[in-house]
Amino acid sequence: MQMVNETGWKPKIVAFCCNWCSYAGADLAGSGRLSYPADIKIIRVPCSCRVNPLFILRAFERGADGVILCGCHPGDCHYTSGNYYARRRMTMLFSMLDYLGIERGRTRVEWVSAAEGAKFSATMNDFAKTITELGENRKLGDLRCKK
Amino acid sequence: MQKIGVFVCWCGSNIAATVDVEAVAEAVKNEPGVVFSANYQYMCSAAGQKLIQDAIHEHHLTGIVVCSCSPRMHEATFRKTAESAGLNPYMVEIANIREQCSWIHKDKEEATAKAIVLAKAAISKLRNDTPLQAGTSAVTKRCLVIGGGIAGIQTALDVADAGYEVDIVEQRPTIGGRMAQLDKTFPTLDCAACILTPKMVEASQNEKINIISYAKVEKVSGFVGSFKATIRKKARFVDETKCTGCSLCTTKCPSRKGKNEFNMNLDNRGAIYIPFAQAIPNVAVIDPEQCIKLKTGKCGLCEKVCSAGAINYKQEDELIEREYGAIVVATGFKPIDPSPLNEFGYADNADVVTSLEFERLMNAAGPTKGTLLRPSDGKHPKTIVFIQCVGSRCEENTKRGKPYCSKICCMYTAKHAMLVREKYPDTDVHVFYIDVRTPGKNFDEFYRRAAEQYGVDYIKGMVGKVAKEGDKLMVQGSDLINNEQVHIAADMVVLATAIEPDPTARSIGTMLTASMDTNDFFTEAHPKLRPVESPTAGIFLSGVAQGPKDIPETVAQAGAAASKVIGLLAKDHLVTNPCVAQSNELMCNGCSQCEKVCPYGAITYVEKEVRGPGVREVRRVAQVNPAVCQGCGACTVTCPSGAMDLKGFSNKQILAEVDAICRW
Amino acid sequence: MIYSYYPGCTLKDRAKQLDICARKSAEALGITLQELPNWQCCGAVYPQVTDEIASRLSAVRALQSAEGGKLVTMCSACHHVLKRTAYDWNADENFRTKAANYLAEDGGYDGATEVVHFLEVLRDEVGFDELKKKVVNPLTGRKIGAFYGCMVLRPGKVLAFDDPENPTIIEDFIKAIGATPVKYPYRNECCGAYVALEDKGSAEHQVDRALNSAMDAGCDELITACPLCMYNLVENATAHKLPVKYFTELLAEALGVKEG
Amino acid sequence: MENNAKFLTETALRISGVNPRKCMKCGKCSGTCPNYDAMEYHPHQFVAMVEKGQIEKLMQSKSIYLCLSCMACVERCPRGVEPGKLVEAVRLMQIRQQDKNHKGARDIPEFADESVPQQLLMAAMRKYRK
Repeated sequence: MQMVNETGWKPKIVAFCCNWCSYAGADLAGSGRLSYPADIKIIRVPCSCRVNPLFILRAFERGADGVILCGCHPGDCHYTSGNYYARRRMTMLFSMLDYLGIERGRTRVEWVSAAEGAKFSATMNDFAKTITELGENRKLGDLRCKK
Repeated sequence: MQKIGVFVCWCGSNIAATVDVEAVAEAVKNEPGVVFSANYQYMCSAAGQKLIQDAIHEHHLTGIVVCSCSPRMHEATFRKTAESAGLNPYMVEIANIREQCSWIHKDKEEATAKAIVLAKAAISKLRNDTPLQAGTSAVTKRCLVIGGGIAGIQTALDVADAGYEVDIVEQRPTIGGRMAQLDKTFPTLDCAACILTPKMVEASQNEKINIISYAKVEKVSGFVGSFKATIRKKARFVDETKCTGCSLCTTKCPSRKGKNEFNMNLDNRGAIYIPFAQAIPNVAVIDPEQCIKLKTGKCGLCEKVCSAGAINYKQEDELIEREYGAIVVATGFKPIDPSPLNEFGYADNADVVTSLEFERLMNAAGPTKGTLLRPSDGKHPKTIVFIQCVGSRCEENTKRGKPYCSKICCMYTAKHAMLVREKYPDTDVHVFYIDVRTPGKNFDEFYRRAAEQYGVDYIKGMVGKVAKEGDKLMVQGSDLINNEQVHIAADMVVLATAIEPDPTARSIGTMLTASMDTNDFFTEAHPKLRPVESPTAGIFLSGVAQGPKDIPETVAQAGAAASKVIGLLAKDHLVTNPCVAQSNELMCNGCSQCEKVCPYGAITYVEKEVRGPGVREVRRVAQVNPAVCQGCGACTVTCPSGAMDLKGFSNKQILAEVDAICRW
Repeated sequence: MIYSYYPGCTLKDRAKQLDICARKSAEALGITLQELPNWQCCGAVYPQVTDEIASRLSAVRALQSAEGGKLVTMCSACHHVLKRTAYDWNADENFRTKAANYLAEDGGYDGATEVVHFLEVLRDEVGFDELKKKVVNPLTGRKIGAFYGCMVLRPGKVLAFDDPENPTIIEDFIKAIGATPVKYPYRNECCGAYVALEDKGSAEHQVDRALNSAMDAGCDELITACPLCMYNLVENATAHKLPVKYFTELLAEALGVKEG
Repeated sequence: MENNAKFLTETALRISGVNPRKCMKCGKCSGTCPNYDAMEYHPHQFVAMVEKGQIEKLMQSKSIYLCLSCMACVERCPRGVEPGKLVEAVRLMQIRQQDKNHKGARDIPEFADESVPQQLLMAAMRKYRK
């Protein structure tokens, strides 16, 4: 299954997943054979609070159409409070990105526990659908990087 | 330039059925740095690992990428493989092409394309990997137990049993804690002192256990394996080595105004006292607030009667500094003060008592010598009303009480009711309850026995008002089953008050950087899988400090905490996770932001000479203690100057992955 | 000290003593109570539902008229209505918006008026220790019980008058005027309130219980701040009778400014 | 729940601001109510019955005029449910209907004598009619 719009364009989506909850949730989605689009590629980070806003800016600069950050549920962070930091940072960043013309729908924070394989898959399907509907991201892209 | 080998696993048909593994191996062959690529049926098998090791030797590889299952499955395996072939184990990256690819996609072309991208991302990350060395730190083989109740005693006994030294620091003059104040224990009704005091004696006689009573932990620094604690042992004005515990002084002391804390202030004690007959250490202590000699300089009677010459009015606080490998928090609880809930009349009536006060009134060593007499006039109560859930299960963030269930009240109320009915069959006993919660071995049977065999009147409802009228307490409450309001003329009212963490818990938590919940209970590292450890390495939790518990649960947890301590102290060195934060001193501007976000207190600031191109000055810079850092990375993002980075997940590594995935 | 003063209807008629003695005592204590011009009835009961806007308007007008200063009340019911309305104005945006629309023509209200009961003035502004010094005729030996009733205490979060389950302000007042306060458990319970109009039996039940409780504890007399409590305690007592006075009457007596 | 009951429930919840789901069914409101014996439905039943949509029974009951509005149940509820507000809401829902005043100004003179304070009359008017 892949998301394709009428012109045959396929989105590029980066998912940052914390090692303890969401990455394990993705593994669980895999072992449960709960599919989601191949356009989503996961980057493993120790904690959602490791995700520097710069990483997300870089992704858009290099041609990503959507970025999603997944962490442990509030209160469940392996490092006690990392997801709270992430949540606050992303709130700031996303409003700035919105100001820069990158639609709110292109960025998202989700809490997925290690037990929520189904939620991981559903979240990714939904996010991919949103990005496909939004179409190609033309803002922030660095043309020099284009092949 | 690195020499990278890429190994694509088939995982039988798990990967190979959906991903063209040969195409993947082929596609990455020309990636910068890649000098070797191969595919094999089972990379994790002995043969597969040998294939990797041979390639490392043959092609002088500096790093490997394994395209296989989740790193959560076999990263450790392949790191060991690499290490045995002489490669740094942290020069291994895994591309997860099973859980994240072959298992969730059906179209082979699409899955193969994705697998190639994942492999390339891993290669890009590996190009930025640097060899990491896991550090080691020494372990001091001594344990500190804060709190000498049943939880602390049990943990200490179990740790000492394994051969390690344990210090118990207890704030009161004796160990024993709350359990020592109890009369009988549910559901077996054995006497608390009979089962506790032998344990106290055992602790005092154990060579490995050192009891530091009448003391508090004042400061803690260091980290797992090597904590340093400062303990203030308060002056008790009695030489512990000389006092024989004969208690002659306590009977002669003319001051009688001090409230007897052990009896919940229901009677008075002398200024020099031994909390109770089985106290450990069995040594007297002088309360400086009450002592006539210490306050006025006159008296000195205790010194005169002490044949051992143990009294020392000039004794001063003593500071003890000691190192520990592990710290156990066993700070216990206290009942809340029900005065603010004065619809129950506690503040105005001596005969409205808390359950712990009731324990003392029933106890043979209590103020009434075990005969149940009410405090106001010393008469036998003929009607007793018990009220459950006083200050428990209240709306959060209100003054009404605690939001949690205190867990032990249903059972001890059943116990009290049963004991009263057994000793004084002519006494009527009513219990107002919201729910009776009895999940525990033989607990519900116990409660039913109270109702069925002992005729305790259980009323489903709550009391709204307790008012003194003559020498009676008029109890007005609801009986929801009968749908009526009941009015009971009682002689005594017993409040099953909520329990809360000991007031010292919060400051101890702060001192240890151990996290606590909003109710000041210590938080466990994982609510299910690591229930006796604090998220802060080297700190362990025992007993009610972590949450309400009865005695069997407390003892079980105390033992579990001990086994974790033993597991730690059994090691000579701790291998530390090398994926920790590191500060670039040249870039650090000394702003302290990272220090504030670190949940472990791993970052400190030092004045240091910084040398670099064109720089040579003494500056305030951040320093990460790699033994304490857990590698979450919160500091790396907070750092405004980009000085802080996380080894193994560095900015460069993650950006390389982003670039590889997003390549136009 | 100058305060705006809201006496309320009952104090102009059935509870004149509550008002007169308050004014005289205030004068003796160097407090000026400036009666609000053209005040209207507070509404007597506070409507406990969110969509009753109009019935709270006269209270808002009183707050508006006090122009952001401290507004002193004497009657428990008026205090209750004004205090809760002032709280709503600041806490409930829906109420504020709608009420502001009604008041638009009479000028706005900025939410700054602070409603204080005269007892709070005595405790927090004058101070009971200072009050004690000004007593010329201490009521030594008199055993007096406080009847708080409901209105000044509950809900404690909004009224913030005293501990709703264990209030001490009137007892401290009684001490300050030289008498002996007697605590009894029913001092913060209901007098029967307006239900007396329809169900006299119910009011009698409440009053008898309260008086029984007070006498059992050893009270010789009671004081209150509420004309409705006064009415019920006096008119609906069947089993026992106790003299009941307004607190300001005893205050005036102690300060030596009471007529006759 | 039939439509009318549903509408009534929603109205009661909206105007009272009470959330009956917070109730843990301890019965402290009814344990504290000073006028319990006079009432057909008791404070805890108001909470339970509103939650179950049985408001019409409450509206027909004399109990809504017997609540003293003393707020003891509001103050003492451990869960912050505030049953007294619900009684007030149901009473208002009843008297706000056409011709449903419980008592009118006409009923007053026979009661009022010179001892009755204005406060009481005013309060009764507010409680008994719209």
